Amino acid sequence: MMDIKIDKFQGPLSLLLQIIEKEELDITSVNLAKIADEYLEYVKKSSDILPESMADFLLLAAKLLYLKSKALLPYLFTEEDQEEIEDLESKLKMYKDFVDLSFKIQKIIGRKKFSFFRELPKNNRRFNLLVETFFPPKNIVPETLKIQFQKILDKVEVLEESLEKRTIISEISIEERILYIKNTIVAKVKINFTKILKEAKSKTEIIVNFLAILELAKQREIVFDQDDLFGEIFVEKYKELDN
Amino acid sequence: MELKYLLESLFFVSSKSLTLKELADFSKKDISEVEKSLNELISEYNEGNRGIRIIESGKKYQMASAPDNAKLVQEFLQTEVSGELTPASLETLTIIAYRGPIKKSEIEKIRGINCSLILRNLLIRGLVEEKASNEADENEYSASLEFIKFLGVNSLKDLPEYERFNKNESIDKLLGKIESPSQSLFENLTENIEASEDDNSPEEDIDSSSNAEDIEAVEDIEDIEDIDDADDIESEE
Amino acid sequence: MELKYLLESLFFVSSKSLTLKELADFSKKDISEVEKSLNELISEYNEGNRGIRIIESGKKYQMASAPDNAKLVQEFLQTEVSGELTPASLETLTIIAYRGPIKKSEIEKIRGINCSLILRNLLIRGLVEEKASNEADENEYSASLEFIKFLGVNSLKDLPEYERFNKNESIDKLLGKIESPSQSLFENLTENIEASEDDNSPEEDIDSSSNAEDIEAVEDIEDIEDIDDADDIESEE
Repeated sequence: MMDIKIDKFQGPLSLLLQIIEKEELDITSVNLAKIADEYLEYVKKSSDILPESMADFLLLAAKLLYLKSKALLPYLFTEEDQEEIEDLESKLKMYKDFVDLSFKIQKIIGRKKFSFFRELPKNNRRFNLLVETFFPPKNIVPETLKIQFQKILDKVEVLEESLEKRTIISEISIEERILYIKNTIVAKVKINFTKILKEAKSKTEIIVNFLAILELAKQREIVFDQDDLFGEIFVEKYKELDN
Repeated sequence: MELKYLLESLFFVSSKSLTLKELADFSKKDISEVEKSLNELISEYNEGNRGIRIIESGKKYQMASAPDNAKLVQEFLQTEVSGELTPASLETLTIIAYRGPIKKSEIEKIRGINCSLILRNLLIRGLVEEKASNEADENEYSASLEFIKFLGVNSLKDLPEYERFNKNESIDKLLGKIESPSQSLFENLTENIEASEDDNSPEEDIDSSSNAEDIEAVEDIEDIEDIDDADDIESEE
Repeated sequence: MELKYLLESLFFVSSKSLTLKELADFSKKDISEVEKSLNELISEYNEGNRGIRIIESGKKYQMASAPDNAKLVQEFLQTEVSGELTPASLETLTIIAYRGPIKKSEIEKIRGINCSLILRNLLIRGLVEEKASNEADENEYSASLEFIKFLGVNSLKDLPEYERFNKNESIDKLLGKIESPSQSLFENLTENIEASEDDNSPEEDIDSSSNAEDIEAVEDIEDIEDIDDADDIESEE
């Protein structure tokens, strides 16, 4: 396992940038393809990634694998694909520019040369120019405050709900999915690819399923079968393992 | 920086008048030296026809707006405090009315936004009051007596739905006052972001020697790992 | 009295920042005239080595104490300013400073991850401001005067390489054309599958683990010379 750790609020690009920098590589699509596996390995093992950010990390993993396959089988790819690939490259470069700037900002803050506004006079008598010290708004009655507080409460409850929902989200690991898909195939011999994806309850799960299947194919545990172009894809157990 | 301009900074931020002795203490210079610089600064301000003056009364010195501009300044100050409240001010005032005494950081957790300016305005208008809280570090805000009177109630408890709003589970949870699964989440939401520029706690002086490196509050193992991260990131620069 | 010095009076007494329009209204003069006087006043304050500055962000102006006097002013006010920001907050803040006003979705395009929680933290801390729009996704974020004060600069223009990144065609192009983090490759895949509601969507992610917020590793505190193009930030001591 590589010795990279990311702040929990830093995203997939931060991870990618750190790998590239650790490997002392320039940001090019060729190099991005090279580090696809290292990136995926990190995403699979890391405890620094929040469950709710997992989709973003996996999405980038999928793009990197795509780059990798393009490097291996260039004739399968169109010009449009090429654009998408260059996009990732320039996107990462842009991100790096801002990260570099943020280090400069950090140094400026580090000087601790803060400015301050004026303090408010404690007695509210501002410069003895205003005789009064109480300036009520015209149209406020107790009912105004009640309505206003109810609105605040509604907002707080929405925020709270979304938080509590998030705490119980369970993490789905690629390993768990691999095991699940293996078992399903053992039981059913042949399964419908779309069906696996359909069972997913969230975008993260879809991507995890997809990556799990790719991983199984790579480990030669499964093979794909497709009758027509754009037809249904079936996933089967790799034959030799049947012996 | 020239001592004269250090004095200028102190006069500017200060809400009260300052003696020569105080100026010397805060600038950490000899009284005689401070006196000389102060006189220079006073000439610089008062000999021109400027908008700010340094006035003296009983050996105490203070910045003030120029008397020639008094009329327009007064109009300006009047506008600052009159008229209807902005939605943000009304929201803040409401929170203070039902939940006061309440800390600035708590109001900000509820509203999800910094409230320094709004609190300033509510204080100037005399709608809320600021008091030192039990926890020495942060002041608390409550509705002013004038405002309660203005609402036509005898006490805040007479506000509609006072009990329900004052003791509200969702808000207590948000503020971390009762245990809940998400409590730590809420706490973390705002934990380290209380730049306390506004709480003028008389408590501790800034330890100017403490660089940011020293500040890391290590709470548990996980933090220690995170600190390693930071090192990694930094070292790659 | 000269208009310039009338503006000086207004800045001095104001408890908040002022726009050109407000200055013109209160001084009862033409905007063009006020603008000229304002620029004169700003030069008078900011070009010398004085104890007071006029700082600006988003065309809002306010007087503030000189950053070079930070240490003693801070002691005088008995206030503490936390200089800590996590790498993620710093990244987000930097993007907003250089590219503001900027939408949340655009920040997320640059960072490749949801930024709701980070934005909430920065808003509560007052370092960024939110300009509300009818559609919440259209809200725009910019650096606040609090941020300017925090950095000790006069305006965002003093940031290293500000012009280059603020007006940048390739960034504009990239922001217009690159996909947001959670859609693209898999978009087609997922829309056919009618994935049941996606409760893992990274929108408004709130997290359990911002212990990371505790970290700050600022190296070379005094070492601004290291910052390229930052010469203009360093004022003569």
